[in-house]
Amino acid sequence: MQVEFHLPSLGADMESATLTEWLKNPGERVRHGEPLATVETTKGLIDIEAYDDAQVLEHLVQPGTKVPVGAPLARLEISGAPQAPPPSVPSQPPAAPAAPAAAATTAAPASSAKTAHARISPAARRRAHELGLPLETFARSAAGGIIHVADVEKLAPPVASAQGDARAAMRASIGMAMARSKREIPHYYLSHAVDFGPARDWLIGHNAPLAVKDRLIEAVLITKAVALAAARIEGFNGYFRDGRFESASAVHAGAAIAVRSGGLVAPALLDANQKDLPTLMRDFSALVMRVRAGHMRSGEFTAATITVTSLGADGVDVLFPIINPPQVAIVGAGAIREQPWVQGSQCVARPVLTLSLGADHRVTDGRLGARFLRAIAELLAHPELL
Amino acid sequence: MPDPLPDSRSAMSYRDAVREALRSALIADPRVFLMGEDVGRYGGSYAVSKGLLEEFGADRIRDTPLSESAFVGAGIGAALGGLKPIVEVMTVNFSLLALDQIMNNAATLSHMSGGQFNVPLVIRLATGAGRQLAAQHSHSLEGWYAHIPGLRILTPATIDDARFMLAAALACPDPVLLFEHQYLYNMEGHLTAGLEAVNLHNAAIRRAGRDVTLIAYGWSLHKSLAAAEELARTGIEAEVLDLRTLRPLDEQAIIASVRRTRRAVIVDEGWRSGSLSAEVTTRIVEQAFYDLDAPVVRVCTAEVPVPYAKHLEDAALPSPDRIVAAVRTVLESSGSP
Amino acid sequence: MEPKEIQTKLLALLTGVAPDIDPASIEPSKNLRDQFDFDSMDALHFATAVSEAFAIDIAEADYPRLASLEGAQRFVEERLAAR
Amino acid sequence: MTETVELPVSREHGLELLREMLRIRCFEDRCYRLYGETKIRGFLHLYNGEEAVAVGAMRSLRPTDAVVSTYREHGHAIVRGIPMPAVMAELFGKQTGCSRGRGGSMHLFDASRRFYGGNAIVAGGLPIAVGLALAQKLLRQNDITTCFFGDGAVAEGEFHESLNLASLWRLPVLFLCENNLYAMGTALDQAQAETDITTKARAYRMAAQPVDGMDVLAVETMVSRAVDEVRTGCGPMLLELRTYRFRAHSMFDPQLYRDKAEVAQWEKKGPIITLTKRLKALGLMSEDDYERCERDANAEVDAAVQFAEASPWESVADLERFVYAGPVA
Repeated sequence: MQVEFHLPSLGADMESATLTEWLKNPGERVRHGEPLATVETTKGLIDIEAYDDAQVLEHLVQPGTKVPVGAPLARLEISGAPQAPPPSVPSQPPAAPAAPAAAATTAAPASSAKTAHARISPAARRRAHELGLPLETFARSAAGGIIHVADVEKLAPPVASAQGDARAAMRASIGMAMARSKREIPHYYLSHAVDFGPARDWLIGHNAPLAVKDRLIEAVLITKAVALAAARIEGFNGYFRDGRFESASAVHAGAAIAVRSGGLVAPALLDANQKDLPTLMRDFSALVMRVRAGHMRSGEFTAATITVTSLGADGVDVLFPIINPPQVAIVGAGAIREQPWVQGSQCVARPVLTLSLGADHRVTDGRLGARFLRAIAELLAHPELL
Repeated sequence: MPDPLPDSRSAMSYRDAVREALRSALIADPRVFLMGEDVGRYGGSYAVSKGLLEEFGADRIRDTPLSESAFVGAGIGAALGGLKPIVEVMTVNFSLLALDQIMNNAATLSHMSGGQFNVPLVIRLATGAGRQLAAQHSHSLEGWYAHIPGLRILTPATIDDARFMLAAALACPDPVLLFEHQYLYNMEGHLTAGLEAVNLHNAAIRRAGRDVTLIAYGWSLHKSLAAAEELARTGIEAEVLDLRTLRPLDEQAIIASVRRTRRAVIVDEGWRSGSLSAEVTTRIVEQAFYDLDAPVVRVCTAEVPVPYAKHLEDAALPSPDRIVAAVRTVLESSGSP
Repeated sequence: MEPKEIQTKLLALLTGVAPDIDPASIEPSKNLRDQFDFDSMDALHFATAVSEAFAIDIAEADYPRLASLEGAQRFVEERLAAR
Repeated sequence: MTETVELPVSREHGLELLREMLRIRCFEDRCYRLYGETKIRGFLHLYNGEEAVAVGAMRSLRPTDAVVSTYREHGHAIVRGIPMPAVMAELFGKQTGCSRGRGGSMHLFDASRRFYGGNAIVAGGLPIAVGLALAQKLLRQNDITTCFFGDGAVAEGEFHESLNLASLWRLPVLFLCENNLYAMGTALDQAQAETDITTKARAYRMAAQPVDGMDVLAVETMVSRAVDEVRTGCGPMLLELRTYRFRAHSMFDPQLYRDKAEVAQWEKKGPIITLTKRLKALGLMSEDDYERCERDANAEVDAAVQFAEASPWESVADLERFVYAGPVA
């Protein structure tokens, strides 16, 4: 029976060796246990021995060449019954799953018995002091959660300083939230191209008889589709807090609105999945007006259970947005642009919208994410159902 | 006829309490025997085992040659062989010569053999400084041993614990190290009326308080109690927690107390770096971070080989004054209590 | 209505819809979207305001005519003239 | 050295000794191969050449006697009766190993056979053996403790402390020194001022004898006499079994410290060749007998490897099990 003779591992830390000399040439016989070749290792010359009585057929490696452990060195003809051939797949212990918390890492402090004080990090306590915010303001809104510096700064009163300072403060606070999100949330991203034609045609038809003030915009259709899909498919609507996902029954869709003084805010359109399009449009319109006027209601900030963001007509094809913690998903809507689209055997021009999803891999995975995006696309394909 | 146990409720020294513990253990179980340097004819380097050789004979009170590795290893072997040995290592300083047997055999055999061989062995060691014995005879290494999985580490600091911890240790199927601080042997006190046994799992609040938690063991416990009295005169009520067991640490007791007082001062005769107090501090930060009003403060031995001269040794070791000063810093950095 | 009057009216309508824009910084000929992140909701609000202020109907197809102040000016002048 | 008078042997007894030595030899050769294929990892110290010591010594012990070994322990473990599958599974790190995959080659344990394991610390086992014998004496059990160790251990403090304590307290310990002439890379005469190890034991008033460690019959005879004597309670004894290891100290050792000629010379008088030549000369066995014994040995090793391959890994959830035998918190 013909077999390949491989370079054996002679030590736990040996990766390779250089063949220095063949002790048996093609045609010669070798007995089980007899040296077949000499190799040079980090520790010096070592003879490697044949496992079975055999005849050397062919040298596969010439003296002087360095080969890794396991590399074939020669072909042998085994005489007589060989020892039990080793199974080909070396069975290694399964990759140790994350060691149970009991071992090396100590469990994150479970939310201990309700302590008199809200759980406020010392850094947050000092920042609140600097911003002149009494600690009580946090005690209520942080029931069970932990107050970090970012939470304090988010609710900082509008500072009357020059617009430059406000812009810097806003940018800094958004920056901190995004940094924390990137650090703590294991994002995965998916995108999906959609023929926006049907929705657009429906919208033109719907708006045609209406006065300008009653007309709908594309963003409202997309937001409603996302909200309906979020209500239908588990895992994209809610919060991830204290190590676990809390699904939210209501769907409050955060609508991303560019703030002229810099940055983006995403206040919530409450119960976006239940409202009809005109009502949703009115809410959306009022929300933008409040953002433009600069007096937003803090409640609207923290209510969103999922966020929809887009850069509008002059944006780009696909966004890869960052989740607003503690939410677990964010849907991006790219610029809708005429692009080639295969229909049957023809290639036609269609207004293509690319949807993208950033989601928390602690809660869902690519398979679920794909179902979610396809559900949104399906809804947009039948705008009359929105 | 051995004379009857003295009336256990009359005043006794810590040394008397340990001797009574040994006597009752030897009487209770024929498998129990004591082995160590000068434990027999000499009566024990701290006179703890005086009289036991005459009462129990040379088979069960065995003087050994100065071969720490061999007789500690023999203690392990005898425990594996079905006996209940109590090995006395004269002081923790000499235990360094038996560390290989304690770490690589006693602590490891049960796990490494897949649970086939447990080692029901008790090792008693005198520990600590304070008698001007200089660097080589004044070590406090409880923290080292508390690092090793497989060992249980106990520090009896009161007459009750000196009297009753040994029996509980002997009943334990795993190796137990009992550290008796040498300074305490002469301490006098009373056994608690009616007390027949103690457990090995819990720390004990020796003095209740609301403003700060003093966490200590061994001789440091008594220094902390003295500091607490002094603080009480200035209106500060310190809670004093006696750890009693260093492995496993009674985390619940530590965290519960710190949650109440919001401040912690740890008194540890070891050197600060990598000490037991460092471990206790980490557990507090891991589990009571949001309950702290000030960082944890530690009072440890200065990081020097313990000097011979008394004034230098006193300056190096934890003291009531240094504990009081530590409490003041903890209170200042967190506003009035 | 005089062109000057239309211009001041349009400026007032624009700042009404986007109070966070500094009127002095508006370049009449430049696209509002490029100058101020003017999104589709802002555009709709502006179109609504113009339609109501000048009582003219604006079809969706005409929104691009309102992309800049100058464009809006010309569009309004045309519609008023056609009336 | 023992007189070389021919010791009597029957066919049946001779073949039994040969079978046991071949079981060890085939097991160790397979381990060499399995290590090359990365199935066995860590340190591996093979016993080729010293089979006569394990086979000769272990036969005289009772099941209730205690045995303490070293890290070159496969031969001791197998001949003491630990099933080959359990030993091989241990080398694979599997849960069915005789130490649940936690000890590996240097830490094989079996409580039911009072096999108190190998020890990776040179001479680390000697104090343990003294303690086991102390318990046997105090509990008046009619058992002894046999302690295997190499010539390297003779340089350790624990060797001297243990021999003195055992002799001082007249404990039933049989110290078996497998002198294979090398402590890893250091020849005996590079490590010992006095290379006759038996003289060291006599310094502690302990009877001691050298034995030809390559002659399984000599080992069997001398050890059984020593076992009977120690069992009478006269105190400990030491036998210096002069033997030789044919393979490297451990897997990654280019053996710079000895030349191939010396190894070849010792291989000519190896334990298996010596016994086979003798039995053939006495007409007590044929080449067929040899091949059958070797075939049976290899079959047993094959089965052990299959068992190890098929065995499960221990669950990580059990990582901390057995650190303590009793409840902790």
